[in-house]
Formats: sequence, structure tokens, C-alpha cells
Amino acid sequence: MAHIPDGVVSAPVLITGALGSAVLLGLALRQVREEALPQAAVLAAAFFVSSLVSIPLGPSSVHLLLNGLMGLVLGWAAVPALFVALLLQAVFFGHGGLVVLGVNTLNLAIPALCCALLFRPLLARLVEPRPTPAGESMPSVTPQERRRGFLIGLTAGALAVLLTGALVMASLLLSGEAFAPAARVIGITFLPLAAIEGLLTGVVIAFLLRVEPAVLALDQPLDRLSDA
Amino acid sequence: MPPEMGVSLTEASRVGVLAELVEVGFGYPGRPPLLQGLNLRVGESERIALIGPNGAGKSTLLHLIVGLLRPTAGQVRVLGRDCRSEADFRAVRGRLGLVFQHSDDQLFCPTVLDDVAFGPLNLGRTPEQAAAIAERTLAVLGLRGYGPRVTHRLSGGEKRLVALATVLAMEPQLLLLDEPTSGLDAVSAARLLDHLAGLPQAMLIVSHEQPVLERLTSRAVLLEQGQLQPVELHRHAHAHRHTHLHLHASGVTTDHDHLSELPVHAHPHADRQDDD
Amino acid sequence: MPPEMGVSLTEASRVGVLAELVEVGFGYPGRPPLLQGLNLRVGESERIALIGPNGAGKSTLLHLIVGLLRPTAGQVRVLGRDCRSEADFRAVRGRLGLVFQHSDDQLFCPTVLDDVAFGPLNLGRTPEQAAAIAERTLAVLGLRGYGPRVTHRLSGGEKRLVALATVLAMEPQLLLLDEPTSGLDAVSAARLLDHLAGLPQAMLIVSHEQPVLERLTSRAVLLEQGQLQPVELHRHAHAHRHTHLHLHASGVTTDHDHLSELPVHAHPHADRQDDD
Amino acid sequence: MRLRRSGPAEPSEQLDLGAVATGIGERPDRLAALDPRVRLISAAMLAVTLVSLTSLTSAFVALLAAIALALLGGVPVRRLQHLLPLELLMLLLLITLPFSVPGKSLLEIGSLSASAEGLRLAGLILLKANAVVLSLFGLVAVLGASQVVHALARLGVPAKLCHLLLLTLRQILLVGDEYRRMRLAMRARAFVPRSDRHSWRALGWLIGMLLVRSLARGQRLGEAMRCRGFDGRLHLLHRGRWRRLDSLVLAVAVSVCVALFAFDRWSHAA
Ligand SMILES: Nc1ncnc2c1ncn2[C@@H]1O[C@H](COP(=O)(O)OP(=O)(O)OP(=O)(O)O)[C@@H](O)[C@H]1O
Ligand SMILES: Nc1ncnc2c1ncn2[C@@H]1O[C@H](COP(=O)(O)OP(=O)(O)OP(=O)(O)O)[C@@H](O)[C@H]1O
Ligand SMILES: [Mg+2]
Ligand SMILES: [Mg+2]
Repeated sequence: MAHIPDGVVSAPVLITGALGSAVLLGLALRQVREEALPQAAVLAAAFFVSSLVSIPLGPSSVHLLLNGLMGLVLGWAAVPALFVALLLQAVFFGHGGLVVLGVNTLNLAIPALCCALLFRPLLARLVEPRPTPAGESMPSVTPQERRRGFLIGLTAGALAVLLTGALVMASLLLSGEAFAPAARVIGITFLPLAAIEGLLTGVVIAFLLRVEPAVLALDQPLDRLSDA
Repeated sequence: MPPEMGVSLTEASRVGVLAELVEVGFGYPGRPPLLQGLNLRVGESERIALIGPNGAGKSTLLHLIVGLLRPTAGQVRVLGRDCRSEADFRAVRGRLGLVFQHSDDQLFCPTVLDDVAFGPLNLGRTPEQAAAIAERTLAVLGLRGYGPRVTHRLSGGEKRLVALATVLAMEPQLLLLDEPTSGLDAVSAARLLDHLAGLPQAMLIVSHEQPVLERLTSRAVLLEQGQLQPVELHRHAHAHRHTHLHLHASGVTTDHDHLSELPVHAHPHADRQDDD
Repeated sequence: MPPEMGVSLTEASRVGVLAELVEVGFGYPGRPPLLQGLNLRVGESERIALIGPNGAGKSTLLHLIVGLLRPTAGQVRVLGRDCRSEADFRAVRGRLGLVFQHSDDQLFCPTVLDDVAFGPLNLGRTPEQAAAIAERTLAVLGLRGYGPRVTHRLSGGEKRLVALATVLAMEPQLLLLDEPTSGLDAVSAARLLDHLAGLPQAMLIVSHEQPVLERLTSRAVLLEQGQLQPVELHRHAHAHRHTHLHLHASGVTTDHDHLSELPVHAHPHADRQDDD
Repeated sequence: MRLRRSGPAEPSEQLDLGAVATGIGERPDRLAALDPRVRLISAAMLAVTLVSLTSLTSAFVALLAAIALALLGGVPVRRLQHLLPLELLMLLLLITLPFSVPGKSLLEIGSLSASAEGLRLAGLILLKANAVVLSLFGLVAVLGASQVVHALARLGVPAKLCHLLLLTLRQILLVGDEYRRMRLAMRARAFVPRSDRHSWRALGWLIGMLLVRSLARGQRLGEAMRCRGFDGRLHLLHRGRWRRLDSLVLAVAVSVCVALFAFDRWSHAA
């Protein structure tokens, strides 16, 4: 329930969210150069579609937030990508609301940026460009490195969801004491999501390291889409 | 008529029919009906070509047979079993091997071995069994040693062969091939055809290409206006005027006589893929 | 020799050359060289077919001409101008219309009008002018009224026509067509060919398909082992044994004589697309 | 997180991505004569007004107005199924709020007492949240993404963001098709998503493959844009003209919002 609908959170929280996300979005857009827009758009689309994949979990199924993975792959560009996804979901599918768009964006984008800052340097050390024998199409990332990549993804994915959960709870609690029980229930639903999201993010990172490390473009700095 | 005889007759007519569509109707939501009152019966060891214009519904027909789509009218019978629900189809899907039009849609695992083992794992094999089946299937298709390679980096022809392997690993009784050679060059296509021709399975093949029809199929059906019509496939000599690309190494005279060799013209040119 | 004459001679040889590759070499990083010492010259109002096996580098060659790739050796000249940097190519890219192998890569705006107007807007037209150009171009291709339609919902043939429109809206002098009819059925392909045949531009066309070569091109070059070789394109009668699909309405006798009509066989069958 | 019952049909296969491009309307849009900008401004003003409402009566009136807008815009009733996740959260609030808001006791369960004030607050949120979404559907979502983004651009939203939106929209449809085909191929190979390691790994690979293929697609997209003279500067085709009718409707929208706000404060005080 990372998409808070309209009418729940209070005015101060709404205004903080709107201003905060506007600043963050402005900063992020400055980082993403026009030439990199196509790449950013396609990856944003891929994340949007991936978040529609329903992942079986116990007797039910969940949809992923993927903001940890987005932070790892997109860096700063994760912010506009998340905003675009939230806007579309609010307007065309009724998930979330219009006035809370800022709050929802912050709740997802801050954890994504945290993941980018904390874990991209670690991943970068895994896939430093190294010479491969000509004509060799074998993966250049060793199994141990993939396992480490999996662990980094696991941590990033789980952490991002837990952070988002905390932010959602905070948005509700700051809006009124009365939301405390609801916030607690919502917080609990984030726990299994964090577990499955961590697992999936780990799998995806290990997959990318093996199949196409270029997606991670880790030889470039955080704002890779700014000088792609 | 003694009762045993009646039983055996019915049995005989059932056994040997791998897949059957009876008066099947289908349309995508919000579109005019695509298939109407369509009948098809694929018998054991039959090899049927399915032809028809773009958008006639050929791929749709294959998807109906494996239950990826559900008909709006009529029945789908697979291996003598009337299939209606997802559960029915799940039970028989392992027996039907559908090779998609684009291999890229079919290969999503990091390595070739993972991808080929995916089907057997879904059918309940243990990881060890699945890996063994996968290795065996790859060997059959001449892909020994491809196991650890990254699917994403294979060439178009190799991808097509691996896609075939992923399906063969499930040991299907009927192969459904959707334009198996489209987008392949002459050499890769010939290699794929060699492998297909050597397989024991019954096949339903969507294709327009002469070499495919020639080598693989025993009869053909044409899908048009939602229905199937039988089409005869036979071989004989033709002569008609058409443009032909001729590769002349520079310096060689080009005023040779093309007509003298009629009616049997042995192409001495290196224009294999343009040779229709 | 009077100096003016020398100048005019050079001029004469320059004018009329739209694009020229001189001793061009290219290879993708980490791969063996793909093109080596390749020469090509496309003159005004020329229509050249570019053929070659899969992976020969045909698409790569087109990308080199428009500067999406930079050669590792040799020169690319467009409209008499030596192009080296992105800035050089930017200045001439509007004169070169590249139609991609897959229309979906080329159509990136939500509606047809946005897409066709995108090029003119980038060339500095005002939104009103761009919209007018777009409408006009669509009308020329028989797509009047398609402007507000959503690109995603178009059929394959319509997409290909719109992709052509997006390029024509920039009023290029040379069209580079990468397999323009691949994946289209006979009817859509014929429609596209009609439009292409009516255009005044010079063309460089990657294609294997007979009808394309027949209707559009005046000469052909074969790309093989990194080099171009001239190929002769001429028409004459052939006869050879091959399988042919015959559509017989059920009930009609099928034991007709196919051999009596040689050497000129007028196909009475409804098998247009299988009639190679 | 949206919880769903796992069934044979994949929910995301039903989610109609195409509607993003064409607009969600299926019946004629009675408001089609208006400039998209008016619709966007009105929707935004209405949303802010709605969120600020405090009385049940005015929120109910607002919901009726939103339903009217949705009907005028031609939103099909089928579309309302998308509101399910929203209602799930509303249910949670309806259950918890009466017990957490102090006030006149309605019902006692053990030591817990449900208050009328809490129930009122939950009802208020329920009405407001649905009203915002319905008015958004009727005013904005039926326009289709292209028109919305063009209107946003003309209202001063940064061009870079608008372009990102436009490009992403088209790519969502293409990647969505790719995803659907890959899922079909998995199903054809007897894949049934379950809660086990094999399924999670396969779905992770699927997401990974979507990303890998998107990288290549992004490259081709960039090339196609450069071929058409894209040099980093962004241009948009402007459409539609602001007419007298639009000013009139905007004035009406402003007065409706003001009236609603005034009515709300009055009925809350009363
Ligand atoms: N998921 C879908 N939703 C709506 N319409 C569809 C869908 N898939 C296919 N169609 C339409 O149904 C028709 C038949 O499609 P199908 O792919 O079965 O044709 P086909 O005979 O395989 O054509 P081709 O030779 O191009 O592969 C086409 O008009 C197509 O646009
Ligand atoms: N971006 C790339 N990086 C590395 N190799 C590439 C890239 N693009 C193409 N290649 C390789 O270069 C070779 C030539 O590709 P190209 O697309 O030019 O061939 P083509 O003649 O157009 O083939 P087709 O008939 O299949 O379209 C192929 O072997 C291809 O795998
Ligand atoms: Mg098909
Ligand atoms: Mg090519």
C-alpha cells in the first residue's frame, strides 16, 4: 500500500511532500541530459511493466515496488521514472491520488536514492571493466561475484521497501494520531513485501551481472544517464 | 456386432489423434470474430503445414491448441481429452511443444542450460534430472557445450535452435512451430530444417517458405476467413518469367544464354537465398 | 587545360553524388572487422539494391551513412561534404531519410501526427508549419485522417507507411530503406511498393524480395566479406523443378496435368503469396 | 502493495495498458469541446478543494458531482474495478478509525469502543478519495496520455519531463507487449507461478530480461530520434486553441470550487 490515496494525509504533510518532490524532481531532471532521455524512458517503461508482474506469495500474490532496483540501475533518473509511473497510475488506474502525488513520490524516491548512494559503489567494484580474451563470449563476472551481487541486491531491495514502509507510516502518523492502528497494519504488510522484493532484486542483479552488465553501467558514476 | 469390436473401433479412431479442434470459434475482445466453425485434426506422425495471409489467425490457432487462449465456441481436444479449463490444459501442455514466432520471446533465462531445463522443472523433474535432460536435448541438436552460454548473446540461428531445444526437452508428442525459419538466413535455416526433419514428432507448422513445406510437411491447410481448407502440396516442373538476381564476378561476360537450358535449369549461380 | 574546365569537371563529378563511402572500414568493438575497404557511391535519382546474407553488415552500412556509427577507416561523404563529427552529420541528417528495419523502433510518439511532425520540428519549423507538413505528407501516402490515431493500434502495414511518412516529412534527398517489406503480407507490401515507386527520391534499399527489387531498383550490390560487389539484375524465363502449393476447392479433381503447359505456365491458382 | 487472489489468469494481462494511450473512455466524451488545459486546471482545483472538505454532506455532494463528471467524460463502469486496491485501504480505515478516534461511543467490543467521530472521519475519507479519482477519470483520463502531456507542457511543466512522459508512454505499450508474449511463452512451457524458489527465480529472470531488452531498445530509440534531427532540444506540437467557452467553463469551475468550499464550512459549522 505504497500508494496513499487522496483525502487521508493532512495539509502540512501534503505541502511538504509537494515541495520536497518538486525540488528532488528538479534536481534529478537537471542531472539527466536530453540525449539520455530515450534510454531513461525505456528503462522507466520496463520498470512500470515489471511492477505489474504479480509475484506469488503464500496464498496470495503481490506486486513489487522495485524502487531499490531502480535506484541501483538508474541512479538519479529513478526519481523522474518513479514520478512518471505514479502519475500514470493515479490518473489512468486510480492508484494513489493527485494531491498526494508529491508525498507518494518522496516515499518511493528517497529510498531509491539511498540505495543508489549506498550500494552502487559496491556493485561497481564487482564489474570493473577487465580484459576478456577476444572472441570469448563467456561471462566475465565470476560466480562468487554474482553471489555478492545477489546479496547486494537482496539488501538494497529489502531496505528500500522497509524505508518506504517507514515513510508511508510516518506520512500517516504525522497526519493524525488516529491513523496509528492503520499505519501499524500497513507497516506489517510491508514486511513480507520486503522479503520477496529483496529476493527478486537479488535475482535480477545476479541475472544482469551475468547476462548484460552494461545495464548496470557501473563503470560510470551515479548519474550515468547524465553522460550516457 | 460384438461389443469388443465396437470398443476397439472407437479406440482406434481416438488413438492416433493428437489434437483436434471441433467447430472452434474465436475472436479477440472488441474485434470481429477471427475464427468460426473451424475444424482440424492432427493425427500421430502427421506433419501439417498451416498457411494463410498475415493476420489470418495462424498464431492464434496454435495458441488455442495449447490453451493460451480459450475458444468462444467449439471444443479443443488434446490427446483424446476434452480441454476446457486452465487445469485441463496444464495437464497436457507438456505434451505439446509450441515454438514461438520470435525466439527472443521464448528465451528469458541467463544461460542456455537454465532455459532448456525450465520446462522439465515445471513438469516436476528434480534439478538433477532436468539438467540431465537438458544436456541430452542439446546434444541431440548439435548444441553440445552450449549449456553455460548466455542466451542473450547467441546469433539468430542459434537462438532458434535453443528455442527448439527448450521445447523438445519437455518430450512433446506434437510440435507446433510458428514460422520456424522466418528471419533466418539460408545457412541457419537449412541447419534448423535438418534437425527438424530428423525428429520423430508429429508437427503442425506455420510457414510460407518453400524449403520448409518441401522438406517437412505431408499435407497443408489454408486458413482464410476463419476457416481451414485443404490445400494440395505436390511437386512438378514450372516455367514462368521472373526476375532473377545473377551474381557475375566482375570481368566475366554477362551475355550468356539463359534460355537454352529449359525446361530443367540447373542454377549455376551463387544466389541461393534469392533462388525462390 | 584551362582552369575553369578543371573546376567544372570536378564539380560535375561532385554534383549528383548524394552519398559516398570511400575505403570505409568498420568493426564492432571486441569483434572481428565487419567492413573493410568498402566503396559505394549513390548518385542522384539512382535506386540501388543492397543485398547480402544475415549479419553481413547491411544495416550497419546504412547506419554508417547517416552517422549513427563512425567508420574506423575511410571517409563518409554526404552531399559532397566530408562528414566526420556528430555536428557534420547533424547538418546533413535531414537530407537522408533512414527507414528502420522495425517500424516500432522508429515510431516513438503516442499519435501519428506527433510522430510525423517530430522531424520538421527538429529542423526548426514552427509547430503550425510542422503540423501542416505532417498533414500534407500523410495525405500523399493515402493516410489522410490518420493524424490523431494512436500509433500502437496500427497494423504492421500501416506502421510501415507511417514510418515512411515520418521520414518523408523531412524532405530527404536520399531514402535509405532497411528491408521495407519484411514481415508484411502481400497486400500491404504491394501498397507500400506502390507508394515507394511513385516517390522522386534516390534510394538505397536493403531487400531480398523479388517484387521490391523488380519494381524499385536499377542496380544491385552484394555485401559479402566486408566488401561490395556489383550484381546484375535482369529478367528472363526460368524453369526448374520445385514444390508448389496448389489450392483446390474440395471436390475438384486434382489429377490435372501440370506439365503440358511448359515452358510458359500461367498460374490459374489462388496462391499468390506462395507463388515465388 | 496490492494483494490479489492468485488465479489462472494473470491480473497484469488484464490491465489494459492501451487505455493509457487512447484514454479510458468508451462512450462519447461530452466534454470533448473543451481545451484539455481547462480540464486539467479544473481537475487540479477540484482535487485540492475536495481534499480540504470537512463535512460529510459536502463530501457527498462532491462525490455526486464527480460521478456526473465521470459519466459526462464517458468513463465505462467496468473501469471502476481499478478502484479495488483503493477500497481495500478504505476498508482498513473504516475498521480502525472508529476505534482510534476518541468520541461518543457507538459500540463497545471488550475494552475497545468505536466512536461516531471515527466512523465519520472514515466515511469522509472514503467519499473524498473516490471523488478525486472519479473526477480525474472523467476530466483527465479519458483524454488519453498524449493530449494530457501536451496540455501539461503548455501549462508550464518542464519540457524535459513532458518528453520523458511521452516517450515512456509509448515504450510502456511496447514493453508491455513484450512482457505479455514472454509470459505466454512461459505458460506454454507449463510454468505455473507458485510460492517457491523456482517461480520467484523465473520471475526475477523475466524482469531482468525485460531490462536487458530495454537497454537495446533504448539504443535503437535514441538512434531513430537522432536520425530525425533530434539534437537534445525538445519541441512539442501545440494543439487546440483557448476559446471563450473555455474561459467560461474555467470561471464556472472556479465558482463551483469556491461554492463547495463555502458550503462545506457552512455545513460543518451548522
Ligand atoms: N492480443 C491481441 N489482442 C487483439 N487482437 C489481436 C491480438 N493478437 C492478435 N490480434 C489480431 O488478431 C489477428 C490474428 O492474429 P495472428 O497473430 O493470429 O495472425 P497470424 O495469422 O499469425 O499473422 P502473421 O502471419 O502476421 O503472424 C490480427 O489481426 C491481430 O492483429
Ligand atoms: N551493436 C552491436 N554490437 C555488436 N555487434 C553488432 C551490433 N549490431 C550488429 N552487430 C553484429 O554485426 C553484424 C552485422 O549486423 P547487421 O545488423 O549490420 O547485419 P545485416 O546485414 O543487417 O543482417 P540482417 O540481414 O540480419 O539484418 C552481425 O553479426 C551482428 O551480430
Ligand atoms: Mg503469426
Ligand atoms: Mg539488418
